[in-house]
Amino acid sequence: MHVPDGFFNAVTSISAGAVAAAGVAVCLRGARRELDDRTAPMAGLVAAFIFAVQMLNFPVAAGTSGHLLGGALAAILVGPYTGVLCMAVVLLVQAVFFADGGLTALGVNISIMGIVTVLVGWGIFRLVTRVTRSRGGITAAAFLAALVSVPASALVFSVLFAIGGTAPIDPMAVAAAMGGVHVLIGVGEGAITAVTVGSVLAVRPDLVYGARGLARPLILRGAEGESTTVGVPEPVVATRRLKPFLLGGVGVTLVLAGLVSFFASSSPDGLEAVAENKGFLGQASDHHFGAWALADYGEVGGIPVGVAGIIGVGLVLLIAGAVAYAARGRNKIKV
Amino acid sequence: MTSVHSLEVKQLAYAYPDGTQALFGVDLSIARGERVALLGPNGAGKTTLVMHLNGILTAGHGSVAVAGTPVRKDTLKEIRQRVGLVFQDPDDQLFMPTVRDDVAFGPANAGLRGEELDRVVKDALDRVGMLEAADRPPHHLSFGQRRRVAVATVLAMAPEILVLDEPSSNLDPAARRELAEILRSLEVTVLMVTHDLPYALELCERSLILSGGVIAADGPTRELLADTELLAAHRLELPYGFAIPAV
Amino acid sequence: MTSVHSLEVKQLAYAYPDGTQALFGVDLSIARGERVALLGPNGAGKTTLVMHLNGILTAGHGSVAVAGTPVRKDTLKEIRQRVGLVFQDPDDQLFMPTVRDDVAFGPANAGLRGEELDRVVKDALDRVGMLEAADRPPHHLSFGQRRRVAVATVLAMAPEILVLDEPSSNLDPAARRELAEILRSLEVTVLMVTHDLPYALELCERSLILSGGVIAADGPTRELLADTELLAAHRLELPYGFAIPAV
Amino acid sequence: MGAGHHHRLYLPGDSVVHRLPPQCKLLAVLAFAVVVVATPRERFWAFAGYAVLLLAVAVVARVPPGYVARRMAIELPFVVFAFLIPIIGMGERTTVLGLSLSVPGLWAAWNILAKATLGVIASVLLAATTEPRVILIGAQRLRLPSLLVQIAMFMLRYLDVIVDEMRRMRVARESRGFAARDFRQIPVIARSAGALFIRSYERGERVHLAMLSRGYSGQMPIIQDISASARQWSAALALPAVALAVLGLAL
Ligand SMILES: Nc1ncnc2c1ncn2[C@@H]1O[C@H](COP(=O)(O)OP(=O)(O)OP(=O)(O)O)[C@@H](O)[C@H]1O
Ligand SMILES: Nc1ncnc2c1ncn2[C@@H]1O[C@H](COP(=O)(O)OP(=O)(O)OP(=O)(O)O)[C@@H](O)[C@H]1O
Ligand SMILES: [Mg+2]
Ligand SMILES: [Mg+2]
Repeated sequence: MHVPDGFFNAVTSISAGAVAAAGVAVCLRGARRELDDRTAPMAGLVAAFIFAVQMLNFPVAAGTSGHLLGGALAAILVGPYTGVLCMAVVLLVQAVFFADGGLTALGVNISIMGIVTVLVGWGIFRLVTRVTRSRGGITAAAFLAALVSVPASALVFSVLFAIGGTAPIDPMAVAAAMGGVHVLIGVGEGAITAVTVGSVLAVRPDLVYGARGLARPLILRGAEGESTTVGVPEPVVATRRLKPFLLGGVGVTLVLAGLVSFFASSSPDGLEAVAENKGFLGQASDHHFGAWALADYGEVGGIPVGVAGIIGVGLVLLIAGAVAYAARGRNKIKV
Repeated sequence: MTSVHSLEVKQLAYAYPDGTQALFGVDLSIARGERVALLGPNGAGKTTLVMHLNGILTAGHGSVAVAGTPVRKDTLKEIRQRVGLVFQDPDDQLFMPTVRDDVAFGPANAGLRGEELDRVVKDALDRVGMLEAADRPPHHLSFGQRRRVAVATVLAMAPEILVLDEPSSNLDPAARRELAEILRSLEVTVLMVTHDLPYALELCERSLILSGGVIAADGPTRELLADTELLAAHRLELPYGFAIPAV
Repeated sequence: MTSVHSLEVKQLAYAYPDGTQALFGVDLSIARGERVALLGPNGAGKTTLVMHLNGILTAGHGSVAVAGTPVRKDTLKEIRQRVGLVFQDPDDQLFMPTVRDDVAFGPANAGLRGEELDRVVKDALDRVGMLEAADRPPHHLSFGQRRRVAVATVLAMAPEILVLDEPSSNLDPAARRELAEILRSLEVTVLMVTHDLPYALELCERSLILSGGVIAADGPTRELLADTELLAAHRLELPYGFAIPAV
Repeated sequence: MGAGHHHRLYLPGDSVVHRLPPQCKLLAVLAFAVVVVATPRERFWAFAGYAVLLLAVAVVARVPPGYVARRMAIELPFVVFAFLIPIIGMGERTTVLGLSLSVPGLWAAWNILAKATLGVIASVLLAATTEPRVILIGAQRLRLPSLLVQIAMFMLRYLDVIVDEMRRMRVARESRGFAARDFRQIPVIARSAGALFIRSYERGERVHLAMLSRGYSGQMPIIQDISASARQWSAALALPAVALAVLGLAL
């Protein structure tokens, strides 16, 4: 599903780039609180694991095969914010090092395969685990979350394709084909995710972000062999992060929908504003997302590029600011 | 300063995340400049104890202090600069793409750069006899070579307190002796976990026996090793053909 | 059958994919039922040699034969059933989710099932004193415990030829002796890589010294260990406090 | 798999291209991709010009054509898709060799194939002439958020760990008489896949602890620093600049 260069038109690519940049920016803030100084190593490890299992193709139906997307798995293991970062890094590495997925399509890829799968997967996981928190319940939740996350991602792809695809194919046909295959892939994804989460849960429950906080009391032995029991200091458990995350998610989705449909009507072909592009590029590199943003805004092809870019960046800043503000407020109350 | 112990552990208890409790209230203190051996059967909790000394594991109960500073989240940086830890498994210790980078990692984090960094790295590698391997990837070395590089990574940081988890295992006999010479030449506090009782006797005046997650004995190495009954109770024994040499 | 050697290696040379050549023409043969120690400095090529004996590495030049059968792609299955290999790093050996599964893996592949499989697994774990850990994940054991389980996985396969790469390292002294007793009680051919010269003397009549990728000496252990000059030339030496016991 | 993979990505060499600082090359490739994607699809000559440009870079960097061709296999699924577009596409139709094809579909197929192929080749050349670790240092200099760079660094590092663990487990299985022949062995593989995750995770954790105990505090120390001179910048940016000129001519 890695979208190459030239697959979507400029506006879609730019808008998706803006969404991806916004999502990643929000998650960069959130992730630090999820895993503290373990963030980078643990996220790196999960990213590597997802990368490795993404290379295992499993047969789905006549002639097609699918592979793990991994968004739900990442979210459950390291939390949603870090999960998005993992996926973004996997896609970035694939695009730059392996030429898998176009550089100018990075925004689309991160939005579809990273943000959407993590959002949907984590949302469903939290909903199910709210009902049951047993080990079986968590495994089942992992299965469901992964199962649904794949067709959801395919659906968003189809919508994007209908709006900004460069190939003249009936959008409904695309949706039907993508949906059918991806429900099957979802089953595979669900099974692998559930087995992995289940086995981690069995021996290292503390590693499953979605299932934290169960420790037994300790025993002390004296010189005469007598023993006393002492309590364990309460671990700092991170819970109830759902709300800001969902808020962020809703915001991101709104931008995606809004931006894309707003510009969908204007013709995306032709290059008429090189100067404008240049101005825009210069502006973007001063911007604190740096090259990241640059990569996402890469596809510069339509008249509205400058406008789209500025609106995009403005929205990104707005969302990032709002979420950061909300998060900071929560932190103050907690600490 | 004499009253401050280099290492002080009080009532330390710890359980692994899967529920296995490994330490059940350990008490020990080591004075500045002492060389102490930590003996005990497999699974006694030696590695678990050692991992607490620079805050890799966090005490479930009890406390650990290094040179008077308690091991806590906010003191970790300082603690880790003082305590150098050689892991039991060298694969856990080496992570950079080349041996040189790996040895340079610690000093570079401490702010060394350029020629001085080079000199420190060379010196450490030379001490363990691995200078020619400087540009090879660590995971392409033999096991014993990896252990030597692991020791070098810690020597390069010039810590005040050196904690070694079975440093002599997998070393060839000459390297084993050379390591003993290095340790003797350094004026630092040493805590060495080992199953090699003659090595403990050779290097350390004092020994501790950890067994079942608690300290079972503490005294001069020579006396502990002479107490056959005590040793046998904790699965320790002198090897065939070895006799405690007269002083 | 008496003329067929248990292990026969001829002119074996090998270079790792990164270009490091580790073996430069090794010749050795071991008779059925012999117990032989393989000594040598770090990086001599001992592990590399041992990996050829059950076809994990494939000879770059020369040949390896086990009980008369050459080690080749089509004979690998048979070879691996005859040769049991205990790796230097127990993490290389253990891969299943529980200790029991891990020990059962080999015999189950050989076709054992049900009660018999159970008995074999229990027996092997009991021998190394790890029966209580049967249901724990191997990677959650202490290093020495993992080494013991690694030995058990091989014992459970009842191989004709046992190849051990530094089996005594990281074992507590009692376990070290128990392993010696196990090896003595088995009537199999044993090739044991070790840096523990007293252990070699205790267990093996004959020793080989591998150094720089070639066999540098081959003879009765007692004689080799008495030759201080030979030992010193290959970074070997008897430990402090150890004297070769009179027979 | 992966590690072998990413080691083979890089072809050691000492060409001008190899020596350019990574941040210059990254930006050049990115800008080049932008120009390519922005080119209207009917400007055939422009695309030919881009291809010649990439060929020139490959020659200067001494990257063999066979290598590039092999790495382009990544594009295959989309090539198949591109060939399908004219068949299932909508709109005005034309007949080629007895097949009824959609005209907009043909245009779309050409558009995707040309742009995707050029993008892939550019990325392949970048990866072939720059070590992965160095690319990341370059990305960091381009102010990609450092947390992302670090995650990527650890990812590369742990890929080795995971692949190594996979290899260890395979050797261990095989030396105890296991041979994966058919689907009946899948449960064994699946069970060890579960164990693989925990093993790699825990080894990664221990490695991380080792880093902490040597003073790691969330930032990789910069042991070698790479800065770019104005000349190097202009050398690297020549690629997109010439591409832009080609585009100008084609318009
Ligand atoms: N990661 C882990 N998870 C769960 N339990 C563990 C883990 N590591 C060790 N243990 C258990 O904790 C106890 C103490 O282990 P530790 O590694 O400290 O022993 P040790 O004294 O170092 O032994 P050895 O001499 O074999 O190295 C053992 O029972 C061991 O099985
Ligand atoms: N995977 C590898 N890739 C490249 N070179 C290797 C690899 N493994 C080992 N070597 C090199 O091959 C040589 C022999 O290594 P080997 O592991 O056989 O030594 P050894 O005798 O077992 O040493 P030790 O006593 O330290 O275990 C060494 O120089 C080592 O650096
Ligand atoms: Mg230990
Ligand atoms: Mg070896």
